Amino acid sequence: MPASQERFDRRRFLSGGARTVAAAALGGVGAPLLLSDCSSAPGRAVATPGVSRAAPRRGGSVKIGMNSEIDGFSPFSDNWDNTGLTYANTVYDTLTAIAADGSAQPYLAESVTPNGDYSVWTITLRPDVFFHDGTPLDAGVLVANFEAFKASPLTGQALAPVLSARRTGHLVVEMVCSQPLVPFPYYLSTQVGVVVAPSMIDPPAGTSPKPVGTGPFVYEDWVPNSHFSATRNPRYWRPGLPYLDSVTYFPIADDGARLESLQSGSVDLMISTNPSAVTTLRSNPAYQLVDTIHHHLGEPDMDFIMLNTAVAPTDDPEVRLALAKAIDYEAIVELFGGGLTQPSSGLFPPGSIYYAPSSYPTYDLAGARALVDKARSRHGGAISLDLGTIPDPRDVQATQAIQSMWEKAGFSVTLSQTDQATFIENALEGKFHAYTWEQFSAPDPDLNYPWWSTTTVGPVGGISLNFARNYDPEIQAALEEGREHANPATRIAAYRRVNERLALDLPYLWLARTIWSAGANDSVMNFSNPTLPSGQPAEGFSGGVLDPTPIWLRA
Amino acid sequence: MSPPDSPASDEALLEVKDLVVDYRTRHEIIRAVSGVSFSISRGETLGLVGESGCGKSTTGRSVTLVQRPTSGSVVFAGTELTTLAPSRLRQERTKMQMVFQDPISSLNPRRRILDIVAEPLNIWQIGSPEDRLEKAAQMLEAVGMDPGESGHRRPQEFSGGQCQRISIARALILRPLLLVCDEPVSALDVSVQAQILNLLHDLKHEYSLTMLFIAHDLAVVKNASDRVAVMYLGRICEVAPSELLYEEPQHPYSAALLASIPDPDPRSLRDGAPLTGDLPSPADPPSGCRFRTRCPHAQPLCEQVEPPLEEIAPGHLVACHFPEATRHA
Amino acid sequence: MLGEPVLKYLITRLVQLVAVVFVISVLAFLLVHLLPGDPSVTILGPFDTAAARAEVLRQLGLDKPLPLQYLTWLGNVLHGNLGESFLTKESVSHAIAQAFPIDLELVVLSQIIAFAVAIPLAMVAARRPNKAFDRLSSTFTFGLLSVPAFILAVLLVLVFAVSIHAFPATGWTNLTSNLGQNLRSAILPSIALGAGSVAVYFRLLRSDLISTLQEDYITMARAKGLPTRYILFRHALRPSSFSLLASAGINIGSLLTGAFVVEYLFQLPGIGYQIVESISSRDYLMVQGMALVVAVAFVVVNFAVDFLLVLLDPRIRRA
Amino acid sequence: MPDSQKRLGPLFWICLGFIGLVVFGAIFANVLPLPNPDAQNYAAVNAGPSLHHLLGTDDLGRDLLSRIVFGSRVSLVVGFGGIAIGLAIGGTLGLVAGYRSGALDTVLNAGSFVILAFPPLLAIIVIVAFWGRSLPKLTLIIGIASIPSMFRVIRATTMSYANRDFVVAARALGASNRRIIFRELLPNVAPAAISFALIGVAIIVVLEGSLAFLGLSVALPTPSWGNIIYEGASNNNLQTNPFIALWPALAMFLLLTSLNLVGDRLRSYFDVREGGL
Amino acid sequence: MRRADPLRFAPVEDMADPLLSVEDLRTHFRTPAGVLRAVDGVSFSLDRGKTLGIVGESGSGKTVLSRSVMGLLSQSSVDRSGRVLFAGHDLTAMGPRELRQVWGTQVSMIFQDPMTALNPVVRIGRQITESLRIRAGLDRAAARQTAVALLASVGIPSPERRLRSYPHELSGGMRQRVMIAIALSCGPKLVLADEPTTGLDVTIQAQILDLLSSEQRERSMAMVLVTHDLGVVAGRTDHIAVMYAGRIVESAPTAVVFRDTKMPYTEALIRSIPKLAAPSHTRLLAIEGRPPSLLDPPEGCAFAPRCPYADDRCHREAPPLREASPGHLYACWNPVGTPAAARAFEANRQAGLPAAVAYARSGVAP
Repeated sequence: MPASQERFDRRRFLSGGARTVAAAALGGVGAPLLLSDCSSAPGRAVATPGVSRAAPRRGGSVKIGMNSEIDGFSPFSDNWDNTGLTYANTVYDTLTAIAADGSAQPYLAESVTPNGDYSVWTITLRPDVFFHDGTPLDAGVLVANFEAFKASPLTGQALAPVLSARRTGHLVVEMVCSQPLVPFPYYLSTQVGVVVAPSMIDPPAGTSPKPVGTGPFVYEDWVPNSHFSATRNPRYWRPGLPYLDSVTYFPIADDGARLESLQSGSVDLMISTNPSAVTTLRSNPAYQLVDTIHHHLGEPDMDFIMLNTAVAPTDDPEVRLALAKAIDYEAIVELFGGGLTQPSSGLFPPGSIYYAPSSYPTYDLAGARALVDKARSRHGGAISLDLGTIPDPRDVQATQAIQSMWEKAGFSVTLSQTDQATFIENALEGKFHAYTWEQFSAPDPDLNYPWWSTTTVGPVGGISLNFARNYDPEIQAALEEGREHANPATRIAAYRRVNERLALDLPYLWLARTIWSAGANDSVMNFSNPTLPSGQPAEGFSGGVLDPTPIWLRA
Repeated sequence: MSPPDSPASDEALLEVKDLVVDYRTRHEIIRAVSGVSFSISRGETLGLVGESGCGKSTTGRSVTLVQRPTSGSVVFAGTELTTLAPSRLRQERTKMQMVFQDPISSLNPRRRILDIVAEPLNIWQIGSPEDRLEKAAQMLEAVGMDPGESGHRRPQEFSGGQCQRISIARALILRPLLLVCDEPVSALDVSVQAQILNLLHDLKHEYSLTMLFIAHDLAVVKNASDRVAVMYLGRICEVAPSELLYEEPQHPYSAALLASIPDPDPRSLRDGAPLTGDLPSPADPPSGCRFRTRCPHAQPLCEQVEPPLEEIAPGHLVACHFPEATRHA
Repeated sequence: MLGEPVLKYLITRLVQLVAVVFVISVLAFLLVHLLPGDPSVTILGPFDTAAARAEVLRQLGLDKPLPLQYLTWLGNVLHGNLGESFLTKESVSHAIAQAFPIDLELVVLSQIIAFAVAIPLAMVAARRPNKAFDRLSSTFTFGLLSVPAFILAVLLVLVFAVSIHAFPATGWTNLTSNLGQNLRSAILPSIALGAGSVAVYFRLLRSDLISTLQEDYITMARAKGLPTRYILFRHALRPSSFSLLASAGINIGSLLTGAFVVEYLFQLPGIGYQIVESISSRDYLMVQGMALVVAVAFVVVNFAVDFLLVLLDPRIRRA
Repeated sequence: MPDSQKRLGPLFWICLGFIGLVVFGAIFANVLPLPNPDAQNYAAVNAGPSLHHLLGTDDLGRDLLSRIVFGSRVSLVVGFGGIAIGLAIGGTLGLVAGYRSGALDTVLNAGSFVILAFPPLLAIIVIVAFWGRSLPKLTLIIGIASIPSMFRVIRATTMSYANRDFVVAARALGASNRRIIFRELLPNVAPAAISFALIGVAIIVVLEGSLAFLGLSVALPTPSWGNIIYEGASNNNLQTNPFIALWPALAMFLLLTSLNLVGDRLRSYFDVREGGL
Repeated sequence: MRRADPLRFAPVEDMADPLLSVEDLRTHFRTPAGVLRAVDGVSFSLDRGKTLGIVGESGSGKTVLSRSVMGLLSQSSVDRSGRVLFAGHDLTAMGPRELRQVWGTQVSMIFQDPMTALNPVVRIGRQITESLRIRAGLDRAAARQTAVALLASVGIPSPERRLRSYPHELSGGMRQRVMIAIALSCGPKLVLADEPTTGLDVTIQAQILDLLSSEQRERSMAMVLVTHDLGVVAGRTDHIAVMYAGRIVESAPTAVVFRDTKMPYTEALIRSIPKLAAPSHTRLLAIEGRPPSLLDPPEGCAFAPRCPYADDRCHREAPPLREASPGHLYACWNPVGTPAAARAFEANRQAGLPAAVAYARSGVAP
């Protein structure tokens, strides 16, 4: 499972959890209109922001404000969040990419084909592709990459269902899985789908490897927390691309500062999860804005409260139900989502092929109070719990509101703020009652398998990838079904079942989906309009990941 | 040979021998006092005179061990002070008190003067608190202050002379045997100076005090003392009964000091050239006789041999190769 | 010009200061290791398993006893090797070389700005203490003190970057690459960083100046018929600046790490920013290296201040 | 009684009145007719000043006046409490070091240097990680952090008195060191210490805000001036509702200015050197 | 700001006498406690090349007088009235810019404590040359040369080297010499020396006073020597003015002051000094009490509360300055040696007045 965990940054920290790569829907199922996917500013319905039909202009340089910084460029040892994947889109290529219809399509690979039961996958590489250092891309390199992924403590876990890779031709590699792995092509669109040059695979100890990939730009300079810049790859295998001479990324952790950087001209393009970016830029004709309010390919990022089902009092299903009923979801969306979106009742937004109404509770203060009153006797009086977050002002504000709501229902709630490392460790080891969390963005639901599976539940004190420690065999069965069955209808039914079980188990209290936005000044063209080598459109901006390949600057 | 009104006996109350005091600054050691010996009999007042920087104040402080001497002995009323344990020393110190030059700085500006005077009694827990204040009031009265009117005020509301009276009262409240007066009048106006000198004179009799009277003004010292020791650059260069010293100074330095005193009577202009030049640095004193660099009579011998302090007449000691008497002879 | 005693004094100071650095390195080492959690958490993220964690710790050498780890680190440091970041694999000394010039420039500029505001205000205020101008400047500097850096930074950006585009809102241009851009990127953060110091410096200098102006040598200078401005600058300022300088020296420590807020808001990858980031990710070697740099910088600056005081106040040379 | 001819002036009393008002509010916040500072009213979010909410509401619809009055508790306790700790420990050490000098002084001085040179954020983060973030703990941490600067100021002031004749006189009278330090030196050092401490209170009140920025201040939703200002400066609030940050900053500014003025006046009132000509 | 026109001063030889004429000078400080009358109607004049000694205890207003004459008291809380005519120019009517043209070049000042009056952090050299450069307009080299010559003339050995010294590197006597050099640097016609030897040892005091006298003679400067020590002014002044409580109470040619003392205060000053010639333990004549508060001076003669010769009138009515002989003024109802004084003393002694008792104890009788 190619996943990457978000690195510390104060502001975007809701998630201590995992973030999977570029969102997409299951291949071949549903073909949502890409263009209607993105909300557009009122009055500018004709011209879609981030998409340009005009003839591109070569040259120029773009400054992009990112929301976080990466640990490094190694796909094997570094955790990549949306910034890492954006950087990867800059210097590397992935074997597959998500098309505008949500399917995973070959990208650096010429083809990715399964055997009959989807347990063996054959990857054929494109000919005449060279890394930035001149090394040719071939099957040997791909196998070496795979072995590095498997050997790494970081990505080895994610690739657990894939057993081995074998070179079967100059450009052909065969991958063998332990079980049918239907969504395998989606995996290849994420961090583990990145192919790097042999020189990076076994770098001498103690050096931060400089990225050498096949991507559209060549690494130029990286100063952590300052900037990363790359210049046009003149030998890029996609003819005519990219358009820009160079691109420079600036990690700007503070949402406000990032927005101000765009407004003051310090950057040309920036991304954000803060609704204020949307509300500020939407009405201003000097800026272009792309956001994911209506995006529904794959699974979106969710903002939620994660409850620990293994410790008192949140191990009590009635307590969890009371907590869920006590939250005024409308108010939360209004206060913290800028009123841009709707409350969620589950993993998938309306419009997604996986969406179905669930029995997730609605706001019902009286009901919550009744449950609390009932539960009190079992808990020996007052039910007190701690609501934890990281010191991010939005989260802190949100937790204050939720605390107030829960206390109205009769809970006694303390708030705690913990720094990043401790926060994750506590989540892993089950040392929490309720944590604010942001997670689950994935092109295919299967990529979230480890977070929900019973196989990853560990004891309190031990490590558990299923942070909420929600042990539900029905979910496990549905996850296996979704992984092994190729029939879209079966898969849809399986994941709807997962969603419904989560609404009953209540390990997660859904607050709202995360809204990503990309704002740019009016000279940056085409920043949400990637294409596939076949020429068909790829999925536009989602999950905070940009692709610099199609971007060009207006004169 | 003591003046008629001095009840001095031959018994020495204080005996100082080979007193050496070094000051350690950040990067050098300055020998402020360099082997000084003298004794004071009970009831006697010894005047210690010299220019600033000659070590006279340091000597005064070392005698009471407020400043620890580097070496030498200080025997007070038969007790060797330099080897005493700190607690014993604190006890012993109560029998010897000091009056300082700067009347303002020697009083804590934040305390009422009645408390300041009663402080020694408080330290030693003598009597009840009421008794202490009563005694302090009496002491203030004894030094010519009105305790009722001024006892509750703070030092800055008083003139220098009054402050000096207060500090004398504080010094005497424990009935010490020895009073070390470190330039007690040099910061005062002449009219007040006279008040304090008269007061000290009166108190000396009233309390049968023995005094070490340190000053740079020869006329003042003469007025106050039975015997005078002249110090120069950390050493004593002449000791004599006051009258004798003024009539027949033997050391050229004593003579020069006398000649420098401005006389308020314009008709009697003194002869004798005042000294030229400055005091050499005590960190690096001249070889031989320390005074030779400024001495009008210096000879080659003075550069090589340091003259010892020798008795040239009964009670008259001089450290000079060529004292006045021999030169005129 | 400086005598041997002064050199001796300065050398003694230097030895003391080196000892201070050593103690700080021990403390920093202990403290950062005391923190719950370890780097494996951030390295592995959610893919943490007991075995993977042990493996990561072994790779990083964190499975060894603490004293051994410290000695290894110290040995490396003495050989000029500060180690490398657990996360980015970047060498710590390289990270410091990138980050430190930023702080250096920020601190220097902020102090110049603070001095540039505080000194003239104090000089005018001290001439007529407790009169209108004095009161006004006192109030003004307290106003600066009451506006925390995080709000001042935002206000500055809104006014000078967003509204009038005079300065960039974020980012840093290196001094060596473009001086003009560098100053443009440094000026707003420096103001935000230096504003708080103004009140302290103003007060110190004002009260010292007031007492200096009552000194006889100022009356003497007036009696010579020297112009007022000349007297203020040539006679009054220097003897009044000692506690100001000493306090500025002491201030360095908190400025270097206190710059965190400013660096965060302006996205300047300085020491303050890096140290907080590294603490959060338990990047021990990075934290230790940065703490060491802060301590060394503090020590060097205070040594320089001592030296400056020796130059400014000839009396120290003898005392 | 200090010089009765000196006057404190009306401004002094105005400022003292303001300080008194703040302290009164902090002590009696519970019984004052104020809305609950934590009560959220989503119908009146970011409301401007009105009769209902004299200073308006914040982004969760909480009454700002009430939050500021309750928030003053934290700021005052941290500010004065922290300085009191710094003064008690740093001041005592400073007195001893300034009086005795020598090896003890060298060690204490080096110790203060170590604390000053140590990256404060690292220390605070570690301590908070271990200890949690209650108000008393926060006060203690800040108090400890203020020890070195208190120590240095008091030490320097003490040294300027330690060699005066009245100290020598006390020694000559046989006073113990403890007595000299507390009876002779302390009353003289106190005014400078108090004046410096007032600035220290100001700095700490602001510092508490910076700690809120790092999430290291008192646990929310307990208001403090620092975290109200911080909330007012984050989440775009400065542009949507500047009052959130404005009011507490104004309160802080007025308190600091008042403390400063009161401190200055008191010092010159009690200053023995300024007594007449 | 208005630029002052350059003031014109004739060369000192051509200046008409008197060089300095102070007329009814009053200097009052407004303090929170009330008006402090530090100088309360002082008049005197001084011819060129002459020396006037002003003697008084601390608090008598003598230091304020010298600074007030120069116009150095610029605080807004100071009220000054009367006239100070220097070479025909009224200094009290001048603004700061004009005064600066007078200071240093026409009138200069020597301060009491050279340790505090020399800037501790500025080299001696610059402290001398700055006025030469700024006021006399010399260039760097010329100023330096002049400074060396000045230092040599005030008796400082190796003046070249001393220019690079800081004040603390010099002894007290050397510092006072430097201060004299500074005061003399721009060739003033009048020097106001405020207690120039108070902090110095007797041996050095004599040197400095001699130096001042010789410099004064050579440059035919006028000098005002302010001191509390009659001994200092006795041999070195032409005229003495005794101040008490902000006023001049006796003023006469030096010899006359000592020979024909009129004012009991002057007498007390002279006789309170210990005499070398007198035997040890001679009881001194002490003036009881302390000077009156200048905030609230007594109604009659300010000295009356301490005066052994005071009678009712003295307490009621302030005596005017009267002339005893040409140039000898005094302010007393019962001058020393008159029968009135003797009568009053006897009455006071019998009434047990401390002042009279103290006089009696020290064997003084009118």
